[in-house]
Amino acid sequence: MNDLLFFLLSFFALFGAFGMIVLHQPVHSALSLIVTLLALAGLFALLNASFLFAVQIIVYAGAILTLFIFIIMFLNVKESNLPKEPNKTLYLFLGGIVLIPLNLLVLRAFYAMPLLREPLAEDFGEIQPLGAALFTKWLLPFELISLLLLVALIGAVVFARKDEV
Amino acid sequence: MSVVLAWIVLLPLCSSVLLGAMYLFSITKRRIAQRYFTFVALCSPSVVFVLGLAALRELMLRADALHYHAYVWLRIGEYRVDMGFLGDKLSLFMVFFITLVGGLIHLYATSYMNKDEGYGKFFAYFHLFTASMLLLVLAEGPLMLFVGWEGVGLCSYLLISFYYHDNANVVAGNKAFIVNRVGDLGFLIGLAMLFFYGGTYEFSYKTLALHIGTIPPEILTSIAIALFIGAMGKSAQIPLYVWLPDAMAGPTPVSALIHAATMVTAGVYMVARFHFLYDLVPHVGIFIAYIGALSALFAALIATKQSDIKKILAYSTMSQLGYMFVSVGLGAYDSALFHVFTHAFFKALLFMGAGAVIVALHHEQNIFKMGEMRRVMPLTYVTMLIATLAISGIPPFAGFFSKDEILSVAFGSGHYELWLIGVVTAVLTSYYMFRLFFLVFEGTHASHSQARDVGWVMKAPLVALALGATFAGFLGLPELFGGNHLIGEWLRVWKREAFHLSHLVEGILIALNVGAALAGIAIAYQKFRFYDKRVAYQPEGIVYRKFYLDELYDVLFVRSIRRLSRFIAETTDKKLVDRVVMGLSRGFIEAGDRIAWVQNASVRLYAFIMIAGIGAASCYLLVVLR
Amino acid sequence: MGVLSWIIFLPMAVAFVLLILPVGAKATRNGAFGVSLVIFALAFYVHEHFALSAQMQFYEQYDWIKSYGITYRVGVDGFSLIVLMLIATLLPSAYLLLWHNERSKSYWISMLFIQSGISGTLFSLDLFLFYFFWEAMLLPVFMIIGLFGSGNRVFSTLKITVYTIMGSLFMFVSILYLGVAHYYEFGAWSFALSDLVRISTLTPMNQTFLFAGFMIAFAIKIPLFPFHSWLLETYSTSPTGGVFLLSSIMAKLGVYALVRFTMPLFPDLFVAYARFFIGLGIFGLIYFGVAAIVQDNIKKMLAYSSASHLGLISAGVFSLNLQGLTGSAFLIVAHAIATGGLFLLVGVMQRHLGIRPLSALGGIAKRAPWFSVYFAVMLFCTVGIPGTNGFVAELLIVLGIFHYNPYLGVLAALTVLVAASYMFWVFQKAILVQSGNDVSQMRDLSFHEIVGLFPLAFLIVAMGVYPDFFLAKITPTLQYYLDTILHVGGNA
Amino acid sequence: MIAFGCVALGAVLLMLLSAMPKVRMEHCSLFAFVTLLIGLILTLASFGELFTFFPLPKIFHKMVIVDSYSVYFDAIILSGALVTSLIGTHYFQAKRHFKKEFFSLFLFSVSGMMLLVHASELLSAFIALEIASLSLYVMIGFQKVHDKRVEASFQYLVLGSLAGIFFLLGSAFVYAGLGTTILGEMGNRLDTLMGKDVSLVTIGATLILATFLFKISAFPFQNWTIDVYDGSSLPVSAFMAATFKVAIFGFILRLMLVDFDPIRDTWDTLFIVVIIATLLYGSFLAIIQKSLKRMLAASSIVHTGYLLIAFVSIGYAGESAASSIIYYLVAYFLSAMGAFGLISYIAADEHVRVTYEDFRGFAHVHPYMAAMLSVFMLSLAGIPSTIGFVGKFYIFTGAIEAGYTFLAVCGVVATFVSVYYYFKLIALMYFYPACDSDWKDVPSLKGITPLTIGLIAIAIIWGGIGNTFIAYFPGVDFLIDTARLSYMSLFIK
Amino acid sequence: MIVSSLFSYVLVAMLLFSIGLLGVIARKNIFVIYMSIELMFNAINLLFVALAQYRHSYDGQIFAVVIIATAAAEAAVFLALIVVLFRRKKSLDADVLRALSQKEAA
Repeated sequence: MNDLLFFLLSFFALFGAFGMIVLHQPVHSALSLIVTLLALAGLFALLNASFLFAVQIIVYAGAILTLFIFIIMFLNVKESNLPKEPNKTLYLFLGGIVLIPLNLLVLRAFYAMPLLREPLAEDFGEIQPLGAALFTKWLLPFELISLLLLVALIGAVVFARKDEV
Repeated sequence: MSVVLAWIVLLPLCSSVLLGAMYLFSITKRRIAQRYFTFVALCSPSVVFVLGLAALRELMLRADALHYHAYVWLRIGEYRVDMGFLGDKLSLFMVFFITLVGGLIHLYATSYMNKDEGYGKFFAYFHLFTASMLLLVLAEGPLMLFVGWEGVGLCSYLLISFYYHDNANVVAGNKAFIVNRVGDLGFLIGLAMLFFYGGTYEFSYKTLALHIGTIPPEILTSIAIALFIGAMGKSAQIPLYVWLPDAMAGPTPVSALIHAATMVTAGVYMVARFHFLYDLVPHVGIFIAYIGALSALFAALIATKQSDIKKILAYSTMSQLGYMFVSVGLGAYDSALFHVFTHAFFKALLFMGAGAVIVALHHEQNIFKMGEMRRVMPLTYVTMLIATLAISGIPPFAGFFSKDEILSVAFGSGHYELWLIGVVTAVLTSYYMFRLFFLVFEGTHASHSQARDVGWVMKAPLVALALGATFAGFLGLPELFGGNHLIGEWLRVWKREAFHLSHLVEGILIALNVGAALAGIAIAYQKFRFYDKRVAYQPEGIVYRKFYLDELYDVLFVRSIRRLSRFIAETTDKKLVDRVVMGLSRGFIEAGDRIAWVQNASVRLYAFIMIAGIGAASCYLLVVLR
Repeated sequence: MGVLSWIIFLPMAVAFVLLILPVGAKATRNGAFGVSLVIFALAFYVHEHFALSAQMQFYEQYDWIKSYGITYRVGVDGFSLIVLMLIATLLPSAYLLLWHNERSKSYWISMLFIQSGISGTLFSLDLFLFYFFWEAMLLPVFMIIGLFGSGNRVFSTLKITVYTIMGSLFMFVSILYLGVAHYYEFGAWSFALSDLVRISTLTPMNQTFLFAGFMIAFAIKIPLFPFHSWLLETYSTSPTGGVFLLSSIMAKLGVYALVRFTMPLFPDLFVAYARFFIGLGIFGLIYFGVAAIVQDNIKKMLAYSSASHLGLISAGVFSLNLQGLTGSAFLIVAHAIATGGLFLLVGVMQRHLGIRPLSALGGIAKRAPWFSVYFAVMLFCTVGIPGTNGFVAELLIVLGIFHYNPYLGVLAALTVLVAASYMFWVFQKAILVQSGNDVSQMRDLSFHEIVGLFPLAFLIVAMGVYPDFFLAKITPTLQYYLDTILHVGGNA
Repeated sequence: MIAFGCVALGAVLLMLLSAMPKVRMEHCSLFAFVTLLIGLILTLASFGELFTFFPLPKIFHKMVIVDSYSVYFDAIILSGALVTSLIGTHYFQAKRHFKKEFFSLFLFSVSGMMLLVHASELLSAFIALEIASLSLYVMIGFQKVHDKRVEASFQYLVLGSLAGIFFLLGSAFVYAGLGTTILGEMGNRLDTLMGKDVSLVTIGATLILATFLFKISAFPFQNWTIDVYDGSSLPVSAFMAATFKVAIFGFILRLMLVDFDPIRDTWDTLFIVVIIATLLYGSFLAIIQKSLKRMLAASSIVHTGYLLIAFVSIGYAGESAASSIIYYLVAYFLSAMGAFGLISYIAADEHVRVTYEDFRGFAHVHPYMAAMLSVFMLSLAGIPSTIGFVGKFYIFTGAIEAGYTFLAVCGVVATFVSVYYYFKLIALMYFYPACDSDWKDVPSLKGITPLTIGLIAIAIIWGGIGNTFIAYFPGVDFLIDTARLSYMSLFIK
Repeated sequence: MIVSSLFSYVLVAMLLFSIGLLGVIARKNIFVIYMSIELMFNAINLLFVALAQYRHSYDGQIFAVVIIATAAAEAAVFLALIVVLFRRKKSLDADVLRALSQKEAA
């Protein structure tokens, strides 16, 4: 059952990703990206990371991608604004070749890793212990995120604001 | 007392410096009257002459040679070179006639150079020359001799190009200097070899003579030849003679002093000086003798066709020097020096007479434009006649005895071909000398009215020298006339097998010589005695062109070297060496321009490069990790 | 602060002061001249108190960069002494000759800096310090050539700078390598010459590379044969002062450093490659000499001639015997004086007549007798006429090389021809013969020019007539080099 | 760490201040300056002592560390920022485009860099990196009026986040391999793992190194440098050139020296290739530039090459190489800061591209500025009597000590190529007559900026010849010794 | 049991990651470039979460959380920048941004 789910989800994820990079219209690629993200949420669930499952759906599929599409619409991009990409496939091919060694390397490395046998603890993936870890051990990064977001905020303001100069 | 040797050298040096300073002062600041120059110019040589005599007397009184050691010139490790002077018979003999003839020429020059703007400079150079010449002959070791040797070369350069505003003179000067330098190169190499193979604590003739035996013979040969190359340069022997005729561009006193009496005989002196060396390598001596003989013949041949009075004399000098080398080559140093002695007199006399004529004719040097000078300048006529007879070897004039002695040596040594050459040369000599004489003083229809005789200041030295040219020979009467080679005996510091010729043979030889000379005179007489001056003389033929040797030298050395130089400067340096350097840098910059296209601000390209880099790294890791 | 440090730092300090003070060019020049006189006095003091031995004297040492054992240590021995005397004598004369030339303040400031750099290079016994001065010396020269040069000066300035720095950077690597080797062998950092010579761990391979590193630097500075292509442009474009410095001081420092550092650091290689370098030097002697014959630009001609002489000097250095070494030391002085004087005279000529090819000169002797007399003296020294120090030096070198190898000696003897062949020609063309060119603007030397050149002329003659007097203090040092450092007997 | 807190707090405060209308820009810059100054003082308080500790272990759980090493880097970064703000003042006032927020971003990025130096855990390091870079992206693109600015910002953003992603991927692999991301522990676990398969860790570390190479603009990742430096306004480029590299080195050195020490020699070959390529590429591009900014950017690539030489020789001559890196960072920071600062001071209007040609005859109009600029050029070229020379001396010595003589030679070759393009500027400034009209609008030497630049020039000279003659005054030795000290503090257990 | 095997997840993650990279280098469209970057973030998330399960520790998941936040932060800046660029250039083509190329500078 899990296997089937895994196959389906990962198929959707890859399919969506592929569509994202081949489709011409940004809107279409954004939509196919959503497919991927949802599929990934499913995979998170399979890996019993319930919190992330929620976050993925809410933040990514919900917030960020919506923001994308909103921006695209807001800019009302016409066909004329879109770049002509005649030899896209060639680039894809080249990139693929360049990427092979890295993947080989990584996969070979992981293949050597032992499969885990003993079962997981019952409550693994509950939100509560996650929160506990987040606010004890990982407090600093969590706080730093706030700084980061602050910077992003200012940046967005600076860029979006109209110059009066 | 032997400090006098140092003064003999030092005095002319000081006076030359003094004259030079006076000259510079007079041309830059305020004029100094000519008489002051004259005073200095005549004082110092006369004093030097007296000093020379004093030294000679000193030498007579004592047994061994005079030595004076001034200071250590150079000290390298355990080698030491002294600034020292040696006054033995040979050197003082040289000093004697150098100062004598030199002094007379100084006197002559005061009037010859009269009113010349470079008067002071001339005598400065003259004295510098005298100093170097005296250093040359008085030096205690070869190194100091070399100093003087190069010094006289320099002075001859300065004096030849005395009238430097005219290009030809300077060119002649350069030629003289450079050709001499070629000789000096040989001399220097010889010195270096001598230094290391006969290397002694102090580098002087005395010690060298002691150690000379330790040098292996083949080295000795090369040393002897190398040194002789130097002599070739100085004494204008084949093949390094080319500078001498051009050297006549200098004022006549210069030719008289340097290129007739003193400097050119330095080579002979040097060989005599190194007799201890040359005695050990007779085959080199033979070589020298042949070079001498050939030079004598060759020069005499050329002289027969020349028209410039001084050039003729120059060639005759060369051929007389050839005689001398024949005899030194055969080891008869004393007869050679005897000839040097006599030659100094009559050749100086010839030059000065010629100078007088030239002055009288307002610097006309072409003998075919002269003639009938007998009437204009009778005294000069007489003295010139004496000199001409002397050089042609007519008894009882000086040249006869010395030349005859050399010829008899050549005969006695068994080298008959040398003797033959000598005789032939004698014929030619008397021929061209009398050709010159008749053309200048006799002839008909000479077309010059404004010629006037020269002053007494110029004539006095002529007379003095004429006396010398007449009687100097009696210092070396051959045994036939019950003579005793005075000079020979006196100078015979070295052992040599005396060629004992029977009086009969000697008489025959003398007769032959005189006959040869007379024959030459006879030909000249009937050809030129009544030469009509209106007939223009158009020279032609290979002999007149000096066998085209000057041109040959020009092509061989001068042009080829200039071509090589241009090749180096323009091709090798610019196109090869520099191009490599600049090419590298330019190539680097161009390569930079080539690869700059990568920098095209395309995010995707940059990303691609990054990922490609990571891919490459992964490949590397794929290999490295197990 | 010993006398040597004074000699090094006084000009620098004065330069800074003058730089800051709002004084004009004239005051600066007078200041520079005064400093040079003071330096001469100090140098003379050194010479007087110099004990007759091969040891380093007036030795000073301070820590500089402790963490790498870099020290400031200076000293003189006989060889540096003679070079010191040379420089101390040359510079005042040069200043007198350049008196009118440059109206600019920065010119004299640079001159002062250069004087400091020269002395530093001369005295330093720590390789780091040496490199420091060696490079720093370059900047003022760069300035002088670039600012006051003529023609395509910027290009040639950049060229010589990059070229020289290239060489010295290779030397830099060698120095560092030696320092590291010392660190590995003795466990302590040091760049002092006296320490580095004790290194024994270098493989012959490495030694050869390091040797090459040093040699390239010096060969470029000197310059030896293949590394000379900066020479012509630089000499022909740079101003009189620049040429003077390059030809008669920098180049000599190259030879000096060759002896001071390369010889003790790599004695075996020094001996092993002696033949090669003698050959190179003699080749340069002939090559440059021949090339000089057809030069129409008098500066280029002199450039070639000085390159040719430097070939002879370096050949003499490598001749591995006392004659050769002494001769080289002597020729360093002689040639520095003569070429320096010639360049200065040419500078005077150019000041009056502007920059002209040889073919446009002639008949100067008539207008300027003093000029011609000095020119002749310098020229005779260059040609090596007896009675000038040039003769003594060339004689010694020829003897030395002859001692090393007779055939090479014969080649080296060609020097008596080479120089004469072009020098007399240029004398004839430029000075003597009246060739109808208008040289009416030519003036004779002014008073202080005459005064300035007099010491040079005097030295030329004095050293030619009584060389032993001048060699007395240097011979022990050279003997020491040969016996103790190179382990080749002094002579015989 | 207190300094970091101070700076971060200052940044937040400044952000709030800048919202107030009555606060003018001068105030903001002053505020930033004061904040940095306080931070620097706090840092220098503990400068030069040997210590190490984890602040508030209960709360931060060894995610940050404070030791002499990080303090040393703090000092460099803070002084760099300080100098930037000083030499920037004139520029910012001349250019009205700069808003008050700029300074808060500036402070943010400084705090990010400091945090990066202190971070002892990969994730925190990543966030610190992101803070620093994100604020830099914005600072670069701050003046939207220029295409160049925005495009530079965009380029840097895309490539930078790409690099960040590699960092994440790398740390993921490391985590997979080791199960922890805390620096000390990683080292220990790696030691236990030695002999077993550590390929995952190696791959991860390689990817992290890739990020590092990107940030210091080494070979395959260098292209952005020239464009971004060219595109960003001069003080920002100065800031980037001077401080960002320092911060990155601060982190990566710690990582390499403490944790990945056992597997470091895996990369030697890679590094040698990277170094040579970097030197070549930098020299090639620097020598053809006409614009000074681009030249400086390209030459900064070359300087990265030198730094990498020292970096690779750490393995065999650890102490001297590491300290030489630190020293060279200081040297380069001073020289580049001076050069950029002076040019920013000169370039009155930035529509004129600051090219070599613009400087023709500059020395005759503004001798002092020309002198300063020459000093900076000489120091960059590594001519003796400048700090750049001593820096190169240390680096090459370290390389030779480690047995990489070959690399030292490469560095030397690059150096004398660099002599050409640095001296070209000096030649142009001095050897040509002044073309009168050009430099009329150059401000005269007044105000804080020229003073700072002059001080930098003096510091450069002092760093080149400074020695122990003068007691109690920091000279060359002082810098190198403290560098050694900070290096040692890494290994206190 | 494929599912619980780490390898399969890594495989998927790496594939997603590669596709993201391809998007960056192969597409001119700024939007797609950015989406590819997001995609890569997600791939890494997947990796971390898988690792978390593999290691029985929450660290991985927390990494994922942090990464999501970071991605969001970048998204803000990036989108703002895209808006600016589009306003100026009226195009989404990444290749029209050539103001900084060497050709421009030279």
